[in-house]
Amino acid sequence: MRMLINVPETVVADALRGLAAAHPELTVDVERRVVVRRDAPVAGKVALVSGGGSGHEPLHAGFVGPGMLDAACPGEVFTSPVPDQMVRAAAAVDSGAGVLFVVKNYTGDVLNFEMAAELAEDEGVRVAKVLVDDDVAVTDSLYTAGRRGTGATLFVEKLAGAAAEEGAPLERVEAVARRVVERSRSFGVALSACSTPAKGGPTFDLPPGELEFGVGIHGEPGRERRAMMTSGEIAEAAVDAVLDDLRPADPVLLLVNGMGGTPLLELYGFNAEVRRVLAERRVPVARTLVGNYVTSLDMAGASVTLCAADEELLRLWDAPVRTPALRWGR
Amino acid sequence: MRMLINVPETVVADALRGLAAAHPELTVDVERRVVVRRDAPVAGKVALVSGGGSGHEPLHAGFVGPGMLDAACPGEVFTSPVPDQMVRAAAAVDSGAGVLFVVKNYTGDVLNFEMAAELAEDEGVRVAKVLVDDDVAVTDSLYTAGRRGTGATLFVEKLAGAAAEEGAPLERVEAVARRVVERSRSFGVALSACSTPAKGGPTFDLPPGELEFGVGIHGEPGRERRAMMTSGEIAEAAVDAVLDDLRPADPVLLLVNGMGGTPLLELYGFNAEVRRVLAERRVPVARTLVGNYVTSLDMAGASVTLCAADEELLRLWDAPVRTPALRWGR
Amino acid sequence: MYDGDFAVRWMAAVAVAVDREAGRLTELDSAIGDADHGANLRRGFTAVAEALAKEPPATPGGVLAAAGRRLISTVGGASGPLYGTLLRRAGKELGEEPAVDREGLARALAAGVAAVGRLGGAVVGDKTMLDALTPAVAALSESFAAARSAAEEGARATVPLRARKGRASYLGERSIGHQDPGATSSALLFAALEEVAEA
Amino acid sequence: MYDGDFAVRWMAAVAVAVDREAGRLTELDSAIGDADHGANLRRGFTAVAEALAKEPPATPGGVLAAAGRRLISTVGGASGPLYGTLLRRAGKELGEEPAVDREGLARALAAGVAAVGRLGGAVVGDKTMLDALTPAVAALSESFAAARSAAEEGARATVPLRARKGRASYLGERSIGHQDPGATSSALLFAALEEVAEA
Ligand SMILES: Nc1ncnc2c1ncn2[C@@H]1O[C@H](COP(=O)(O)OP(=O)(O)O)[C@@H](O)[C@H]1O
Ligand SMILES: Nc1ncnc2c1ncn2[C@@H]1O[C@H](COP(=O)(O)OP(=O)(O)O)[C@@H](O)[C@H]1O
Ligand SMILES: [Mg+2]
Ligand SMILES: [Mg+2]
Ligand SMILES: [Mg+2]
Ligand SMILES: [Mg+2]
Repeated sequence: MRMLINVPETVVADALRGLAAAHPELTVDVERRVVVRRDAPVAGKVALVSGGGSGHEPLHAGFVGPGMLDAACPGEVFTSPVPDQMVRAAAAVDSGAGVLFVVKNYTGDVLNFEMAAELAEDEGVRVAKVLVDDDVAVTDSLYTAGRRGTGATLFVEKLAGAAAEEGAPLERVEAVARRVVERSRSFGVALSACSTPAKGGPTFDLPPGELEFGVGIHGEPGRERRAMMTSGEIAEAAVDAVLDDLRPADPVLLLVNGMGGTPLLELYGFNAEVRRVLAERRVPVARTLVGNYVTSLDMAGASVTLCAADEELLRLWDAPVRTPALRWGR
Repeated sequence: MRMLINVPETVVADALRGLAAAHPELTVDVERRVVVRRDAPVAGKVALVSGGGSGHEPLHAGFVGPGMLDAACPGEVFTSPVPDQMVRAAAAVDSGAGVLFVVKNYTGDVLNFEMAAELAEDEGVRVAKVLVDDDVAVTDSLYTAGRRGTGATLFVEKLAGAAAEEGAPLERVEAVARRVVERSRSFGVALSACSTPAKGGPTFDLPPGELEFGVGIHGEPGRERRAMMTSGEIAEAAVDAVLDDLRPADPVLLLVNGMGGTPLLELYGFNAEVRRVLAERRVPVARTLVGNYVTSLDMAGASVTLCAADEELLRLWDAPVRTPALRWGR
Repeated sequence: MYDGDFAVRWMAAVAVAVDREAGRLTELDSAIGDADHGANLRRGFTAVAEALAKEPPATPGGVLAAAGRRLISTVGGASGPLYGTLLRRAGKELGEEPAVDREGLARALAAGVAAVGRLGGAVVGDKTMLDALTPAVAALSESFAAARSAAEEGARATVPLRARKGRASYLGERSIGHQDPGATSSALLFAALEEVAEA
Repeated sequence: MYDGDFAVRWMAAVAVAVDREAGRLTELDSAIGDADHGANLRRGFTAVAEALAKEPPATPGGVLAAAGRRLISTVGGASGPLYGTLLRRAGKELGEEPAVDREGLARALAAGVAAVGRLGGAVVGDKTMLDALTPAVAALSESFAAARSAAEEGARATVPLRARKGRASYLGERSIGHQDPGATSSALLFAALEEVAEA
């Protein structure tokens, strides 16, 4: 497998060096793997800390900055970070107003963030946690580790981040985050496997003419394999899977997310089909974001995330954000 | 080949529908393939029009908006647009202050924009043209169609766009664009071929353990094939190829550009190496942009573009921009 | 003598040939270009055939000029303006004549080829469509068959050449050993011409 | 009786085994997970072996607790906290004793396994490391060899199971037919233990 890397062992450290070089507005501790907005801790502000395995860029480090995360903890590729990182991040960003951990629902992330929360609280930091579990592909969640956290993470980080930036106290910020989780659902497909540096090649073989249906963002196979579908058919299946679980009473925020290897040209075309289907299902769309935001290295494929946005969430969405990967408003 | 498309024939139209749905701040004529900033023509402002084959997204349509392009004309995949599109775009954005065509140096783009300029002038629009030719991989340009236009296109569109937004007259805007071209050079490598919808598969075969050295952005093979190199070695080769041609007296703008299929994780790691090499060569970096901006569908690989930025260019770089793909400042 | 209807049938035959050979043209373009030449010409000549079927101009000059304009506004790429100019210029050269003989057609196409040379700045030997077009129009004063085989011969002769114009020139030495897609499609133009003339 | 030095050698043997088998573990994880289990444990046990080589605690309890802490702060993923808790809990259970017999080791590890169950919420049959760990600690009161073979048997027995915990559970039916990577690495732990004990 050909990758633009030095050696598999240093990919995360190399990326953090490159992130630091490109973004002077971030403080990057390459050694300890913590990315912090430069002006942290912001007096009186609740801080948001997230993290997870690397390989999903720009998530999470690309979302550090005013209006979104205060710190991110990147783990090894597809491996949740260790508690030490989160404790250090919490200490670096806590102004005394408390810290919200945004955790994607994977066993590894959950366990490591839990340990970190205990340790941080021992050090006197008030910690709240929100678990993101939006992936409707995982249906029988009683018999699994629960629904996975995928695209909705972006919504949680943006909306709770905006609430924190407005000065909301920890309980409010946590409540916003929870509301976003409750109101968000995702579904994804993969048209190819991704290649991890550790494995040095594709994480699974996909026979020609097939696709993986209902995938996560870790290069794992999907819930089922299906015969290749058109963009329009995939949009129908994905939107309907989401709407089966989420009957939005409000206009939605729509994220049409690329897994990394699908060209933007195709992603925009897919957005057209998703919008067509949503219109047919009479779901009004308030805001749309199209791009590679929650990726799975070079996996080809896409996911659809909807968040039923009440007026407050819409206002928080439109609030200014200033991070490497998401940026608007003042 | 698995692609997230309906049929190859409609990929560009589908993408434009999706672009329109995601970006109400753009006016998208899907039928005629012209993307215009909604508030065009802006009274008294020189207008920038660019365009080229599709498959390089976000270039150019993703750069339409205040502070950058007034209109973009997307052609078929890897096929320059036709003169009708450019004439229509010019008519839509000309406020009377004139129009600058930003043209990448490919035979097709050059010929079609030339025809368009004649036709637009016949209709009373003042047209200036700037040819972007930054790719140093094309060395013996006397015996070729000249150097290709690649990453520097982003610099030209941003910097000339900022000059136009400030109210500079056509001659000034054109002069800025020319200065950027003179001061910008690029070099790229590919770690995989891309797959075009028309071909339905990779545009060339790359044996394992090799890379294409000195590639453009159209899925064509490079100048030579080399044994696979590390990220650090590629950075050295690319930076040195650029510095052979461009001896920057000023701090540079640096674009570390992904070709589409290389994960952001790798791209940031590559940026670390590029910065290391630039530091070793004593070239100070004023600003850095890392991401997939001038792509070649799903090609894996990256390019390095440097622009020697004098004070005016630096000021224009920092000026506000508000487009789908590039956005900062007010 | 060849009239407007003949020119329409020529263009229709080119559309059929290009459609049939689109895969091969794209394959050739994928080796030393960007894998779109087949799709480009198919799009263009389909549009030409449709337009001519709907509103066929009366004269051969009118037909070729209309075909050229249509190519320019539907193809894009390098081949759009170049083939467009070839036909538009040839059409203008033929003027309002209701019909033309083979000699006249050869002269008009020669003017078109010269315009292609001026527009693209290429000369014979640069591994472009000119390598097929130039010998073909020269041979056309002899016969349709001679033109066709000269074009095919010219296309084949591009294989050992190093490209100096167009996208293939970026490949330098690596362009050697591949047949130029534009020269190949030019040969289709003259094969279609012979076919329609002999029919 | 097994002392601190014995525990250090055990952990070093695990590090060697995990390093040797990393490819296989990753391969198994790639079938029903995210292809990192080998790299995860290699990173973790390399760090453990290094730390213990530098500053070896005097007691077996101290060694296991230190190893567990080191795993927690270097591995990440699901296996980091789980294996970390296994060893940390077992180490705490052993307390300050300078040496311990096989029975005592079995009791301490049983406490560790129970803690893993509480932390991860899995039970035997969920296709996790518990499927190897649980029978192995039970058999350890018999002999090191029995523990090793029970672990290996337990790991093999995960093949026909449908995963209900961890990442493999997302695959539902598709997790059937693959051996669980965590159960496989657990078997390496007990193979290393037997190896060091018999040496
Ligand atoms: N300057 C030129 N003069 C004449 N013919 C050219 C020139 N540049 C390119 N061509 C022809 O155009 C062909 C390529 O056409 P096409 O693939 O449709 O356009 P593009 O190169 O823009 O993708 C080449 O094979 C060559 O024959
Ligand atoms: N809830 C759990 N309880 C016990 N063991 C678990 C649990 N979840 C996962 N595991 C074990 O962890 C192994 C995966 O470890 P690893 O690949 O290192 O972490 P991750 O799944 O985070 O990538 C699985 O094979 C399984 O044995
Ligand atoms: Mg993992
Ligand atoms: Mg082309
Ligand atoms: Mg071409
Ligand atoms: Mg794993």
